[in-house]
Amino acid sequence: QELRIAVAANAQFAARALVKAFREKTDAAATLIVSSSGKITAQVRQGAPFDLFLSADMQYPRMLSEEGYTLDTPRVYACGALVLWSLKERDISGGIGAAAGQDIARLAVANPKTAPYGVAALQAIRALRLYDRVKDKIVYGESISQVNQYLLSGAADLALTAKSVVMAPVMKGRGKWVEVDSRLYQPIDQGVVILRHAQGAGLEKAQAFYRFIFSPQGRAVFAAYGYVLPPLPPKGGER
Amino acid sequence: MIKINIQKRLVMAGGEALLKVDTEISRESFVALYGRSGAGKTTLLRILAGLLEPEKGIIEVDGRCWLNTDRKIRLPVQQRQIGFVFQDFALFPHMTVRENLRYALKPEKDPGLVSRMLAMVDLEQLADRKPAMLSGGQRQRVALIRALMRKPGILLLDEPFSSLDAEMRQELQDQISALHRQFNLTTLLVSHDMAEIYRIADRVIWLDEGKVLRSGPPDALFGNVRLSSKIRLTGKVLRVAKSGVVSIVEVAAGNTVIKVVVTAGEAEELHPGDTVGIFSKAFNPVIRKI
Amino acid sequence: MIKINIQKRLVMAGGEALLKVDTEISRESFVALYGRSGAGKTTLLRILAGLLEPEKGIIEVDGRCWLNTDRKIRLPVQQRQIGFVFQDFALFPHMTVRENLRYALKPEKDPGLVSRMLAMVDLEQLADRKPAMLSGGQRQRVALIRALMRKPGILLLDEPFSSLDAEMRQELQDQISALHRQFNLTTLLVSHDMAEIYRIADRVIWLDEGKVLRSGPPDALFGNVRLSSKIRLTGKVLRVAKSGVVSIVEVAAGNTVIKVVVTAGEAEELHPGDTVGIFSKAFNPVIRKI
Amino acid sequence: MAIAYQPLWLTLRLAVVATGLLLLVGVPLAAWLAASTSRFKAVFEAVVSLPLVLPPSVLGFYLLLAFSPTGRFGGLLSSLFDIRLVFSFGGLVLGSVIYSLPFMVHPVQAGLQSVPASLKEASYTLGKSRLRTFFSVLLPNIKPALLTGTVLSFAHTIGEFGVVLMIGGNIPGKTRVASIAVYDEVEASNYPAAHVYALLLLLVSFGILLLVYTLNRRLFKS
Amino acid sequence: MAIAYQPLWLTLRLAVVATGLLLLVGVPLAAWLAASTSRFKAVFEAVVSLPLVLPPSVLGFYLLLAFSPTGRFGGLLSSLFDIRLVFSFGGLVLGSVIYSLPFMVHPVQAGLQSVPASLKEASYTLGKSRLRTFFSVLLPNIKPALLTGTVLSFAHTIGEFGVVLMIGGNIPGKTRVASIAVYDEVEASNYPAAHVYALLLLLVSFGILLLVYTLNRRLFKS
Ligand SMILES: Nc1ncnc2c1ncn2[C@@H]1O[C@H](COP(=O)(O)OP(=O)(O)OP(=O)(O)O)[C@@H](O)[C@H]1O
Ligand SMILES: Nc1ncnc2c1ncn2[C@@H]1O[C@H](COP(=O)(O)OP(=O)(O)OP(=O)(O)O)[C@@H](O)[C@H]1O
Ligand code: MOO
Ligand SMILES: [Mg+2]
Ligand SMILES: [Mg+2]
Repeated sequence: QELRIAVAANAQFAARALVKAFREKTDAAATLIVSSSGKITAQVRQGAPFDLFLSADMQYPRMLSEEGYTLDTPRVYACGALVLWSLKERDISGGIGAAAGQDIARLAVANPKTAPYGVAALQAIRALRLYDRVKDKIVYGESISQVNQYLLSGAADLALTAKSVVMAPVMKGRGKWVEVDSRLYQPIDQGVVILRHAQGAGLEKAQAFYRFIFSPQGRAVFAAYGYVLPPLPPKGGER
Repeated sequence: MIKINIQKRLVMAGGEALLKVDTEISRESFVALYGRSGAGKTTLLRILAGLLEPEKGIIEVDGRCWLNTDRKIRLPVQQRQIGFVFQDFALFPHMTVRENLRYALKPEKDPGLVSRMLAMVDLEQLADRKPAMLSGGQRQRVALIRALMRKPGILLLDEPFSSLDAEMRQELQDQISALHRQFNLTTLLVSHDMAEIYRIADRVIWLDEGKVLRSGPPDALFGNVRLSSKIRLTGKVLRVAKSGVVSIVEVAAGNTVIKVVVTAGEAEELHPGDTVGIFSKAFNPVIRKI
Repeated sequence: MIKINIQKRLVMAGGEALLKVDTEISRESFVALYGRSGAGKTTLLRILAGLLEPEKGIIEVDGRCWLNTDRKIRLPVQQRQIGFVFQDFALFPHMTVRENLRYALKPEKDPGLVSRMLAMVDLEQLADRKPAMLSGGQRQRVALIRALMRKPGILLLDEPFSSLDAEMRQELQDQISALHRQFNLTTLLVSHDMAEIYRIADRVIWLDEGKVLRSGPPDALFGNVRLSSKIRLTGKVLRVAKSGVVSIVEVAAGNTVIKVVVTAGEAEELHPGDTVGIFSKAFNPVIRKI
Repeated sequence: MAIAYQPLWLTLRLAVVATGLLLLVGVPLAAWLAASTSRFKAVFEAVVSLPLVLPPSVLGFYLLLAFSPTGRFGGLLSSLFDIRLVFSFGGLVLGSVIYSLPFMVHPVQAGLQSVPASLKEASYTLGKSRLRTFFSVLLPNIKPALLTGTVLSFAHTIGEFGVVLMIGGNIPGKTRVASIAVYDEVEASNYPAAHVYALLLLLVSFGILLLVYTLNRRLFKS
Repeated sequence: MAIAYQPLWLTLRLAVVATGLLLLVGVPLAAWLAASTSRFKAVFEAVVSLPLVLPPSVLGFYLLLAFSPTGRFGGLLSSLFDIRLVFSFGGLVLGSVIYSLPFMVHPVQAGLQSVPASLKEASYTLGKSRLRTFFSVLLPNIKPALLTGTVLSFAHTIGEFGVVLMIGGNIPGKTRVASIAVYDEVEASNYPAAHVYALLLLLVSFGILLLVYTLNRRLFKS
């Protein structure tokens, strides 16, 4: 049976590249199941047949691990970076402050309740003391993907999204973006865990993929998608 | 033998009233239910068929209990072996005439019956039509033969001839009479037409406001004096016209208007709308076929 | 004056046939449409009302063109100022009797009319009932007065008396006659009942297989002679019974059964079901109120 | 656990307005379809059902494209009337109406097709116009079908969230309806709050539906 | 751009099976409701509509809890019959049936209520059982309502994705239906693929609906 990897929406582009590279290297196939971290968590609790979970944060995998649905404790595989994105030609070099401008009617942000990138985005806005000036322009997307849809459809003028999105091949050349100063928000640590469902041969495959994530080749993929890489543990992540 | 003893509350034109019928109908008799509109004829038929339940009552057919409200017995409609012709025909709109008939057929019965019945009422050409495409009288005929398809023991007919022309009406009356005898049916017919009742029924139950007013053979009931060469007509006064010293009274009696010469004194007592009897002492009728 | 000249293809019981009517009806006349079931009576009425369009035809009423298929003129039903009583009554099931009547009322008309009409047909007590709770005859009466509510110029009646008992039937016939005169109506009545036609119509159009077979005044058409102090009844032979050297013939005429003594030779020609006329030469009727 | 009641109010408002509009739009459309003898009738009937076969959020996505001020339709509206359909209550209403249209049209059409023609004809002979006949005779005679259409539309608008989520932007007090609020709590694994919201939504809806059905029986009986 | 046809097949299979089951379950339920004179009828009617008022994925969440082998119902099924309803095709079917139930029950009930009582009575007097009468007389006379119920259920099952996503788990070849596939492409901002899927879904559904409506007209005419 194929390896089933549940992945949070923002990491799907990097994960796809990872699966491709993994297949080229080991000839082992893996299936991605893209969903929100919240849904995946709910499903895993009810016995979803997923082997590996690449979450958008540390909170969900930690919960699962505490409740005994995982084989180990979560480990950070990448740290997300926040970017400000615009389709139109406009000056956004000044960062989020551009959202306060007259020409901006709508700023799309992920819902902090359901998406870690939303939490980070609001932290940044607040840190810049912009909240009161832009709060009436904010529209909330259920996930990073919906934030992207708001921007790409023209419904929103600006969006705060994940850097991994704008680095994805499908987004090449679509508008312009600037990185949000990473000091304005808490790092978006994204964790991975092997789930209890992985057993026997499945477990071996899951472990192989897990190792691949932390291999130099795997790390290079995440780097290419704009993630900040966590420091390698002293013993190289072998388990 | 059918024993009926039922009670049901009805709201009649004249306020609430009780439909209360206690009567016996002998097997193989042809009974007409007669009475004013709203007297309870349809209701009685529906109770017999099991489509309506009386508040209280017993129905026994050939010793078998069909209904006993006290003992909470109620034989389902399906097992009563009846044929019912509804006042509104109740043909199945999604089936053709033939399908309506075939549906009524018992599985074991011969399918040729459908064609024979269709031929009997002169509807072969319309066999593949839906009821919506039929005239009123055609629908009535279909409803009639559909009720006969199962050769029921008791046939309940709710004004089955009301939309038929005289000729067709007579033809069907004869056919029902024949079938009634042929299949040893017990037939109950709701009808407003005295002549019709006279022709085919051997007993009349005259309902009025839910009660049996009178019952018996038609000629006894309709109170005709059977005296040869004597005539007694009832009718309504249409007009009273002075004509010299006498007056001419026009009376509508059945299908005829009769003019009667009366004296001025007699005329004063007569007004349009009065119901009158016309008698004749010296009447020498001549009969001629037309 | 109503001029009708229409053609419409119908599928009759005997195969396809053409409904082809070319006739004139004078204003304020009372015309009966007579004919076998399926002859096209309802269809003709519906064409007049504008509910059905003939393939080809012209209808002109008082010089105004209601229909001209060549010139593609077709006056909407609503503007034809007609009253129509449907064979299936077509009462609005969601409205009470009173609401059905009120709906028909023109806005400017006096609302007292509803009560007066209800009283006329003896239905005041049932005014607040839904049609489903009425007997067949009660429904028919509601349909009839509903059609009269608008005091239409032309009244189209499709067997409006078929489910009524003799008494109610006669009463309503009289009332319609009266209304017909009072409001200068032109009335077209579909009926199977010769006696009924004789009583209230002054002209008959006899349809057969879609064609006008005959038309004219009822007595000419049905061959009645009106002579004062002379009686001529039409009726049906019920029974012919030998009684010694003579035979007694029972004839159903209207609501009466008459017995006539005939000779053995005469009796041979008479069979049950025959339509006969009864004449009297020496008839000295006595009239008495009852 | 703080429960915000605002989304609930918003939902009820949305459901009432959308159902009202659906009655206004769907009933005439159903009447037209029921009466139509056009050769293309089947095509129109199929088109009415189409909004259903797209997943709500995908439909929402396309509506977003259409309504967005940079889109054609949205641009036109925005420049001509200064109406913005995205991220506004108006947009939610329009989106819900489009998505729930088949729930109103189909039952009502089926109901109209079952009314005996003679009732309509009788009304015409009584001099009543087509419009008057439609309202006074046809509609009252398809009460069960109208009720079905109304209940389905109403309930569906309450529960619908894919379209609403997409074109609404989840703005508190403006476009965050109850369905989105429950969804958010489930997504956030905040199950106790989700349970409370869901229960509230169920209770309120159940109350309304019960009222509707009970009233309906009463009215029917009299 | 590789288009996987498997989700489309899966969707059609799901829609056909669910609609079939809905006919089996919904029509008798509708018949019972139409005939019932129970005082609690309004309560049952309201309950039937309730699945609608919860957002699909929230309903899906509760179904997930109910169906899961650790839940009561799911545990019973799993221990007694070894049936697993979560993350399986069977679960999708059951979820869709529950969610689409009102779309079948309500129109059919409304249809049955409009059939004149005399038709049923006539069939009884012809000696036909209630069951025979129901199938031979009542059902054929509510064809428009049955069609409405079938089309709404079918289309809704095709487009439904909230429940299916939640209890199905989006597993390729097993529970990834077309609606989820389109949704995934939209989520991945892979719009060209989304357009193709959406168009395909629309075309196939349109084709099926058109066929249904055209056949319906044919059958009606004859
Ligand atoms: N909608 C229709 N389409 C085609 N033919 C029809 C339609 N309705 C009735 N017919 C046929 O037209 C003929 C005339 O029907 P119509 O209803 O006018 O008869 P009628 O004279 O009123 O009969 P009845 O006295 O039985 O009511 C009948 O043979 C009938 O089968
Ligand atoms: N469902 C009902 N519930 C209560 N009363 C009813 C119902 N149906 C009819 N009635 C009333 O019961 C009385 C008898 O009705 P029924 O139908 O038996 O009369 P009928 O003798 O058949 O008259 P007709 O000759 O007019 O058909 C009428 O006054 C009618 O108003
Ligand atoms: O990757 Mo997410 O769903 O935006 O948390
Ligand atoms: Mg009756
Ligand atoms: Mg007729």
